[in-house]
Amino acid sequence: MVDVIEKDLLIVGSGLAGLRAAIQAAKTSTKIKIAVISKVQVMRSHSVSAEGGTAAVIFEDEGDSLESHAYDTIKGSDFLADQDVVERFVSIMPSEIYQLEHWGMPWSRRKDGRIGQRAFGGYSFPRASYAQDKVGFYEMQTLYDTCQKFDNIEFFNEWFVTSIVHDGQQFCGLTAIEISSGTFYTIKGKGLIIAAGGAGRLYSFSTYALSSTPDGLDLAYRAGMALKDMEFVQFHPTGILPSGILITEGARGDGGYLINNKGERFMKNYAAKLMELAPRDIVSRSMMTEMQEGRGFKHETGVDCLKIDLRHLGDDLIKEKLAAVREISMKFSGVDPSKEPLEVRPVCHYMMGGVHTNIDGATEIKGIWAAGEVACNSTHGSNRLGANSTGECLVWGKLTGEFAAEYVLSCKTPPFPLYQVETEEKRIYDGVFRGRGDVNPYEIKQELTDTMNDKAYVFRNENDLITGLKKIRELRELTWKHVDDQAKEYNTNFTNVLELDAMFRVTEVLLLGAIYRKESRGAHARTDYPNRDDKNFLHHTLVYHAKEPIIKTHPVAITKYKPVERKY
Amino acid sequence: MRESVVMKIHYGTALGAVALVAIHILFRMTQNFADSLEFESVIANYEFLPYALLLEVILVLISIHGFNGLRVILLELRQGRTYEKAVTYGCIAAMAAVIIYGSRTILIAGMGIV
Amino acid sequence: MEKQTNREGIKGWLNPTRYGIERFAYWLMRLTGLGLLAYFVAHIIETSTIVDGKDAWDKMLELTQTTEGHIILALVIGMSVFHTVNGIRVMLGQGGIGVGKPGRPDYPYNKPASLNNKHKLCIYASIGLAALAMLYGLQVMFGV
Amino acid sequence: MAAIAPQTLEEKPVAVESQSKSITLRISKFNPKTESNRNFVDFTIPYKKWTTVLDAILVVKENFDHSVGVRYSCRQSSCGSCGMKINGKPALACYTKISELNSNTITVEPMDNFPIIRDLVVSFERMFSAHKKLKPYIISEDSEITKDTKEFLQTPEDVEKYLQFSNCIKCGLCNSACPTMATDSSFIGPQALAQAYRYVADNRDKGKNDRLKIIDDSHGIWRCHFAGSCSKVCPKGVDPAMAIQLLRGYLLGFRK
Ligand SMILES: Cc1cc2nc3c(=O)[nH]c(=O)nc-3n(C[C@H](O)[C@H](O)[C@H](O)COP(=O)(O)OP(=O)(O)OC[C@H]3O[C@@H](n4cnc5c(N)ncnc54)[C@H](O)[C@@H]3O)c2cc1C
Ligand code: HEM
Ligand code: SF4
Ligand code: F3S
Ligand code: FES
Repeated sequence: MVDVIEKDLLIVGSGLAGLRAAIQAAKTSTKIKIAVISKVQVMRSHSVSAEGGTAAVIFEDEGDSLESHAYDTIKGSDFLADQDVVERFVSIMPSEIYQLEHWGMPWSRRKDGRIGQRAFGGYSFPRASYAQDKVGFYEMQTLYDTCQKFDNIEFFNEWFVTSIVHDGQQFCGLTAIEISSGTFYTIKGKGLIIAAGGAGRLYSFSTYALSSTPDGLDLAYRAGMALKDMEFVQFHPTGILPSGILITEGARGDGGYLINNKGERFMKNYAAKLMELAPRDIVSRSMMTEMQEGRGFKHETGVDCLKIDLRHLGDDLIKEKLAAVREISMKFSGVDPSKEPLEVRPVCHYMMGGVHTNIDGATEIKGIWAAGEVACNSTHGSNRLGANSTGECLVWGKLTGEFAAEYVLSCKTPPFPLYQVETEEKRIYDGVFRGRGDVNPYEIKQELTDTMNDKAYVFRNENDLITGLKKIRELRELTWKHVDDQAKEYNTNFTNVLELDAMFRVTEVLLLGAIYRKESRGAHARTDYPNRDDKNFLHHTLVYHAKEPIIKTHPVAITKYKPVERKY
Repeated sequence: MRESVVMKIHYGTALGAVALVAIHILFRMTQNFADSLEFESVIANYEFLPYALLLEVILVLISIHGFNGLRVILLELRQGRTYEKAVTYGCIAAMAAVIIYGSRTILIAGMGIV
Repeated sequence: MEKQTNREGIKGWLNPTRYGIERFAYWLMRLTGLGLLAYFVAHIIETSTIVDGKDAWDKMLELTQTTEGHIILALVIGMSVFHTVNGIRVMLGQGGIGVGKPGRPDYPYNKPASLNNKHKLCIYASIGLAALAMLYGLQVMFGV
Repeated sequence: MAAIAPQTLEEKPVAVESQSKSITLRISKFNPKTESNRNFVDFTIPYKKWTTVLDAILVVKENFDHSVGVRYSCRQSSCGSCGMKINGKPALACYTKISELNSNTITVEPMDNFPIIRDLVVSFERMFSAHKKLKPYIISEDSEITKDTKEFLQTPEDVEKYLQFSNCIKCGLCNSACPTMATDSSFIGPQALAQAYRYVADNRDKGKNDRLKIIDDSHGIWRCHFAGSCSKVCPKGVDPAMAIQLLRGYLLGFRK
């Protein structure tokens, strides 16, 4: 017997997208019962690590415009963004900034009391609204605290969702493990919003929280939804060594320099106009090139790196606007940024791809929406601009929250396909929990993420990608499916192995997409196909789950901006 | 009673006590220590009305303050409706008992009955 | 039960110095408060013997005016001085006075404004004054 | 799990000066559902100057004992997951470097004053519900925006009045250090009280009286005795002790 819970709207994930959706749904109707289910506690989601800013046009009186935000985003995306989606995005953003503000967000302020904005990569106007350099954290706090207003939002903290139940057309519920007790539950619901975040822990050098594994993506994938554009992984130029913790782009936005071992600001050779503030794909590639051509430094651990120099900004500005950068570098690397440059290198930072949705955030299954980093509604195309992702979480959190709430109020529930719960129970308990084997799953995970680092990083080529794919499949064949810890209570060994299970499927999708896309576009840089190929690849890739994953394509929506060559 | 009122009383009695105990001690210091404890001088003190009144006020203030302090500590030590009720009423009772017992001394000694 | 809730319980009182002087002051404040209360009750009982006449009073004096009695009295003096001086500090602090001004904390965050030198100084002063008062009291009681 | 930075194909790691320093890590193990006693298990862990206590625990979890119960997420002191007692004092494991501890033995235990779920993992239910009880959100008629809403102007000075308290990551270290929490199961606790002040100090908020009413309770703000331990252990400089006293200033009439 499986314990059953019944709610109206289920939201998987309590990051920015999940919380924003919960509030909007709760506002839409106090009658619906909302469950926010997350494998971490509230305020522990990866979103709290977002640092630099949230982009929105709020200074139209000072020369900014929605048009400019839209074009910057589309150009940044290397023209793979759906332009109708981007237009909607930029037009809703300003009100989201004000809404957060009215809910208590501690935006940093200008002297005149208006919300402060800083420069960010790829923008033609400094439009990243900021709150020191802990934007994501403060946004999370504002949303979480605002959720406390609503009695119809219930948090299921530390519940690990294992599968989505639907009857082929329409959503019916979820299965999940309450981690603290180890109990397996069926959660019935009418509507679902997947807001399970990114999956940057596919790489071992990563800015992401350790909980950012692809199980959210995998939920949708296994349930038959397509993963879109997964080959596009953003590498942020400045991950600090040795931990990989992010040094925000705000550090360059506020005037920091990138330097090579000759002491040069080498970006002048790659993006003469925007210099350090070129989009991330370009800066990261430039950095890799500098290092490969021998102009890098060696970090103590033996890896190559470059430096970001903030000394000229002065201690005061650093303390005021880059408090977290200062804390991170002093604490985790022992360097005071006002005294010494920081050693950094490109680091896995964002997944442009995700669960395929339309402009409303709806997936291919009725009653299921996806929002936030886990979703791919194609705001970012092949390369996201900094400060656009928190915004995307807010806008589609809000939209899906509203759509889902309205749907839930009027929809009819189909009969619950109970057999799926039994199948799922078998899959995770007989297939994983009670499995036998002697391979250490954590070693396998390390090998898998190292392989991704090696074979599918900033620069890619067919050979590496295929070797990588082989390696991943080999690892999967090893008898890793077993869990040493047989306790019920707080068994994270179990959930870690479930996460690893998801990693195999999602890395496969990622690599297949990367092999398929024989061009260089945005963050996907193939040394064997160095140019963008609009004739053959100006479309999205979709991958569906099957014994052999199925690749399909999906057109890019173009409204008025014709693809041109990107120059910065 | 709202807790803020109780605690304002707690602080108020403390402040009152500071002032009055200071006077009490100053009085004692007008004599040398051993002499001050002589039966006659003590009785004389009690019979001096303003001083007896002072003692009475100190007695009340400190009892309130001290037993409320005890209540606070006990309240923080364990919780539960009955326990907390018992603590509150227990402390009030103890406070009353000490005040009554102390007042008896002041009254009897002050009246010169001894 | 305690094991389930994992509360530190009274054990927390046993180790007063690990969180700095402010915690130590909290601990002393409690102990002196309780000590004073105990003394106060005893004192009421003690003085009540006067009601029973001179003999009873003298007998009580005989019992209490001993070396131990004087040491206890000295302790009481110390306790009341500490409790009073620190009590005034605590009252001001709890009213929000002298606890610092909110402001941006800079890493490393090891100097919270509320645990400032004014308060630390006050605590040291209360302890110092208590010690002095005790010495003075001892001198009065034992001195020539 | 000090992430290993990736190598590009041409690069070969240079021999890293071998720092073969190691410590003994003592992990408290206890599953209250199935065991009656806590016991410690010792592991010898090599470390580098940047190795954090969380790194060390994860080395154990990944290589020696998969069953270690430990909560973590961001590994950069922003999410508040990894609070535990390290060598007797509450601290964030990801924010404590082994090299800072100056000790050959590092003992990690679950935080005091929170019920143990397993090993180092404790339950936060009470803290979260105390937080909710104090209405930690802007209370004001126009907190929901309309089409024409522009920003509510706030000067940098206005922000400064509450920003510090906004840094709370809900790690619970303060609650585990507070002496009242140690005995009083109903005390609201420094975390929630500080957040009540955070909203009271925000000039967008009008809920001061609501919140003052809630905290003026026999297990409310008065059970704080300004012991300061909360501020001492707070990893984010929130200074709950200050927030609480300032808040109490309103109740005592020292502040308006
Ligand atoms: C270091 C860093 C800095 C960044 N800075 C910026 C910035 O300055 N500006 C910007 O715009 N963007 C920034 N980003 C990107 C942005 O932070 C993220 O894209 C965004 O926070 C994602 O939010 P989310 O709500 O989609 O997901 P997350 O916050 O990742 O939340 C995912 C949620 O899903 C839950 N979950 C996942 N799987 C399961 C499961 N199986 N069962 C139950 N629950 C599950 C998790 O527990 C979690 O609650 C940054 C990213 C990083 C890594
Ligand atoms: C005359 C000066 C005194 C002052 C200024 C004073 C002040 C205070 C203050 C401010 C507190 C509250 C402490 C807190 O909330 O943490 C307190 C507590 C207490 N006081 Fe006094 N007090 C005085 C005298 C006394 C006396 C004479 C007694 C004994 C009868 C006493 C017994 C207590 C007790 C038992 C407590 C509770 C302890 C605690 O909460 O820490 N006090 N005092
Ligand atoms: S106030 Fe500080 S110690 Fe307490 S929960 Fe918040 S961040 Fe943690
Ligand atoms: S430690 Fe506790 S007693 Fe008050 S000042 Fe902090 S809440
Ligand atoms: S893991 Fe997030 S605070 Fe330590």
